Amino acid sequence: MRYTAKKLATMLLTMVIVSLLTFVAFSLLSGDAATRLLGTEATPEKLEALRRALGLNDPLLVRYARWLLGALHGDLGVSYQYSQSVSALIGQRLGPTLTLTALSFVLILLVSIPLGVMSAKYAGGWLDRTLTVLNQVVMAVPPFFTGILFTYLFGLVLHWFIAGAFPIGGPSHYLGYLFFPALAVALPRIAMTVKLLRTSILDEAQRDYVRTSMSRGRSRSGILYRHVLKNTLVPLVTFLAMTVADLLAGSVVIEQVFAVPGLGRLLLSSIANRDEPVARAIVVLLAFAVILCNLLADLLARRIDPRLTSGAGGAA
Amino acid sequence: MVEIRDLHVRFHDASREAVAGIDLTIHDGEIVGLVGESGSGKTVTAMTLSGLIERKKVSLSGEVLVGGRDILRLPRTELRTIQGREIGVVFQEPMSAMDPLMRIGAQVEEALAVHTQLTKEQRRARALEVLRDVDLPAPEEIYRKYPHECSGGQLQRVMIAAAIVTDPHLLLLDEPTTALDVTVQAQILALLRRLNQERGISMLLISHNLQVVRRICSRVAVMQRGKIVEKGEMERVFTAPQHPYTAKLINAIPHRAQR
Amino acid sequence: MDDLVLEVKNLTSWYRVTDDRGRRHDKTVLRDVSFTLRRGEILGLVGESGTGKTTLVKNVLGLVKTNMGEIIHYTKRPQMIFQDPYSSLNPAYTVGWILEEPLRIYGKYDAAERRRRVEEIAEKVGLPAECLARKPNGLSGGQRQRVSIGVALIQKPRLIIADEPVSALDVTIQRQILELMRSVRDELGISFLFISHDLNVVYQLCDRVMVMKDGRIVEENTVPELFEHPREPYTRELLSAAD
Amino acid sequence: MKKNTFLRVGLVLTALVVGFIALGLVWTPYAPNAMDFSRLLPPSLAHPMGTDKFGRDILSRVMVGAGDTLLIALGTVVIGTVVGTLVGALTGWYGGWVDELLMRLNDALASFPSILILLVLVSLLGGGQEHMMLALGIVFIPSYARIVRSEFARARTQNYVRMAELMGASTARILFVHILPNIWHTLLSAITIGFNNAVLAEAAMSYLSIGVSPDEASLGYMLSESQSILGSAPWYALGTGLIIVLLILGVSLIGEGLQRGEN
Repeated sequence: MRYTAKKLATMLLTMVIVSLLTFVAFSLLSGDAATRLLGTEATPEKLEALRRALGLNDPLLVRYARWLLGALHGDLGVSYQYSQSVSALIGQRLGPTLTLTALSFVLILLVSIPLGVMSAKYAGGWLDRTLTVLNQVVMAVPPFFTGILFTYLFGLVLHWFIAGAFPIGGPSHYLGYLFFPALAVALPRIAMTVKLLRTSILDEAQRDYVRTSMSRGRSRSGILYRHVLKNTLVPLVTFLAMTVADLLAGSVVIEQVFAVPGLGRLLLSSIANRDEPVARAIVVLLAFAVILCNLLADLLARRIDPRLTSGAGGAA
Repeated sequence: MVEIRDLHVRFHDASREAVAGIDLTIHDGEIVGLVGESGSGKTVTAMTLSGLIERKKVSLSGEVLVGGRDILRLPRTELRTIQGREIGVVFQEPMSAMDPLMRIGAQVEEALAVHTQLTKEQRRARALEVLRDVDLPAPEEIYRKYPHECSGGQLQRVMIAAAIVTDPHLLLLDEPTTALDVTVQAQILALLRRLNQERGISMLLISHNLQVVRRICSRVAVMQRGKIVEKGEMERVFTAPQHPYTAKLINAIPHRAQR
Repeated sequence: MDDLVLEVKNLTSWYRVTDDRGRRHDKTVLRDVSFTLRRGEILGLVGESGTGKTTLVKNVLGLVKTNMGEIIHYTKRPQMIFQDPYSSLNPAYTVGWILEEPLRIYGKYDAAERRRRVEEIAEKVGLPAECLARKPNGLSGGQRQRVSIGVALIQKPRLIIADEPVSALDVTIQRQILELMRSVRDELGISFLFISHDLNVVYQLCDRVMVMKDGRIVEENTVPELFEHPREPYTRELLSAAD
Repeated sequence: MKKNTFLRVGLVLTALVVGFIALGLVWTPYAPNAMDFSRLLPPSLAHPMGTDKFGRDILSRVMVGAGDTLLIALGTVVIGTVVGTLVGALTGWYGGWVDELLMRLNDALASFPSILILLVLVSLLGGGQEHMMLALGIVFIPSYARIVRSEFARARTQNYVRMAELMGASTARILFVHILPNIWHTLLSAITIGFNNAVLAEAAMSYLSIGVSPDEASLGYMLSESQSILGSAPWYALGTGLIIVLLILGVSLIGEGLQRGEN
């Protein structure tokens, strides 16, 4: 338990550092928020009054502390662009992005784990050879290009969905629409995961304990499922956690291709319009999601591999 | 009784035969030593005897009779009924020969899980019993531990326990003490001798170290470049070697006599 | 004191360990180790793995900061031979290049002179000429140890520290390497600190021997004396186990 | 490298694509921005990739665009490799608090999806190819330096390095004469991955038309242009996208070939 507590502490510290970095970066970015809000014709006195009201003249660290405190209470400030509370704005757009990322992640798990295990089990077989080539090609295709291809093929030619018409309503409405963007983002990661799983299974299969189990009469697939797979879990879990960061990055772009009203598009528009509070909040939120996933993966890895928790960190 | 008759083993990518026609018999209850330097073919012989050699990569001829059945020609499924039930194997590096993510108890019980219909509790009881037989203090504790939580000596005892848990006819030991400290080596060899006397398990001890073989084997075979160059009673071979290579092996051991 | 090569006084070494409850404490590895090594002498150091032999070597060679105690070298640039013949030679270069590297670094000789010295050393350590053009992974374990000895000798050291140099080799090859080391001592008067867990090997090669247990020298004596009349119980136990 | 098909195919493919792009730097069938053709012509001998809605020859535009993409990606890799190798080698060799600090910084950066950092950096630095190269370089350095660091740290424990030290070799000599030849395979394949990530990231950024001015249009920007006429001129999108895929595929095959060649 002590270990988890220490890990939580480092996570919180990283979160503070990350949010501070973001806060500083965006404060440089947005220039003078007052002129943005009141337009260039506004008189200097009005601008100064607004700056004082919004507390823009306070030193950076004070503003950061005030923002952090507000954030802890769910108040992320007000958007310059939409003059709505940031948290409300994010709340509306959280659904599509979360669903999109979750759908991609599920696709990765469902497709790459069986394929990875099969291509390792029948290494050198026809499946393995085709997958090796396919992996290389799929990894070379940028997700947004896949998105355009899907839009053309399944949207314009086969009319399976109307490109650009995002269904209104809750996740149940737009889940179907999100299938193709999710697949576009997931494809390269599926290829990477299959490749990783295949290599780590084949590496583990060389290890001495496989030979020991064979000497006890265990069949090859018995050894694969009882011994080898578990030993490949740790590298797999760590890799999947890193993939979450890629998925979030991918969704920012793919939302543009499929006109999905998610956090990604909001982020792009808020950066373009120098809407600091919104942009800053989204970046911090996405970064926190990634940090959380890494922590989860880390704890899961420790549960799987007891060697990782021993004090001396005696990983073999 | 285990009998090897004119065994030839050649790896497809190799120029010469790894095993070039050997004959060896291990009578019930006997401990036979197989000595030779690296590349002599002693490990290939062990791998063939325990059915762990990859049949795709080698061409085999001759016979290896275990309980009257020639394991070279048995289909894979039938071979598996022998592995772990009639032949137990102990390898050189105990730490790497164990699954790092599986508790020791489960690994000791594996042969039982494969070959018997015993319930979980019966398997556990049997495992604890055999852990006690190999002089491990507090078997219940060791049962729950993971391999990295034990010393090399303890793990080698666990490996021996896991190999004899199904009362096999033959225990095959491939350099069992090489990775251990001198004092621990002596204890493991004493344990093997006791298990042989108490349970009558016949053993094939493979080693590059003639002194280790000399401590517990009744008969010994010396291998050089795939052939058995000398075979016989342990003391006779050690004191009056007939083949020059055996003599060379013996006087290569830094004896107290010469300085 | 004139023919002293190395002197170690009250060497004590420890390192910080954090146990799984996060508490830090110091684990002592060497306890008040003192010994001297004379010119042309082969001093054996015997003890089970984990008693601090490697830490002692690292301290003597200055590869690690000495915690407490004194190490006095009376000669320049001691050399070392490692146990694992496979990792002690740079796999990316040929044996000739590896043997020539110390001379290149020394910088005094031109290419021809370096070439001549490399061939001379290769011949002295019993390496066939065609090995020079090969890379280390093309050599046997025994040949690799000969290269390691060659690399050490070409720098004309007065002291060579051999950390289990033969334990990874077969018995017949072991004997040849030990004979090579003794002939190097006889001809060039080089001193050896010879580390091993194998008493038989020590018996055959060393003049004096120290027995180490849990980081402490429990007994030190000439080899014949120690093997005939061991005083410490631990030494007796080691002798009976190896017999 | 016996029958290392991956490497051979990769080299051939990359040579073809880079050759095509290099040609574009010196010669294009027509002036890329000249609008003197009829609009949305299908692919023909005169216009292998047809024309866009302004009547510009798509092939010429793609050739020039690909040049920008390649230039930016190469610039990124050069910055990243030089800085990354130095930083990785030193932290890997010396370790200690420098190493610790870099690792923490690396973890902090790793928690940002690279696109977010790029968005922020490009907005701060402003558009233009040089700034894009710098931003991509900065994002590339941590992951590459981490690989270099672990390679050097692992090599440092090898006995042949101890022997080099005992020979009196200087640190620089040990790092770059003794260790580097043993690990350049891994570094080179990490560089190919870095190159591909740079191409992908640059394409995504310019697709979102961030930090890109229309006359310096790289392939990503043209892809977003092609999307607007996807119905009537799909060959614009397909052609442009294909060039990117072939470039990345070629380079990743080289990386894979190197990785396989080594172990």
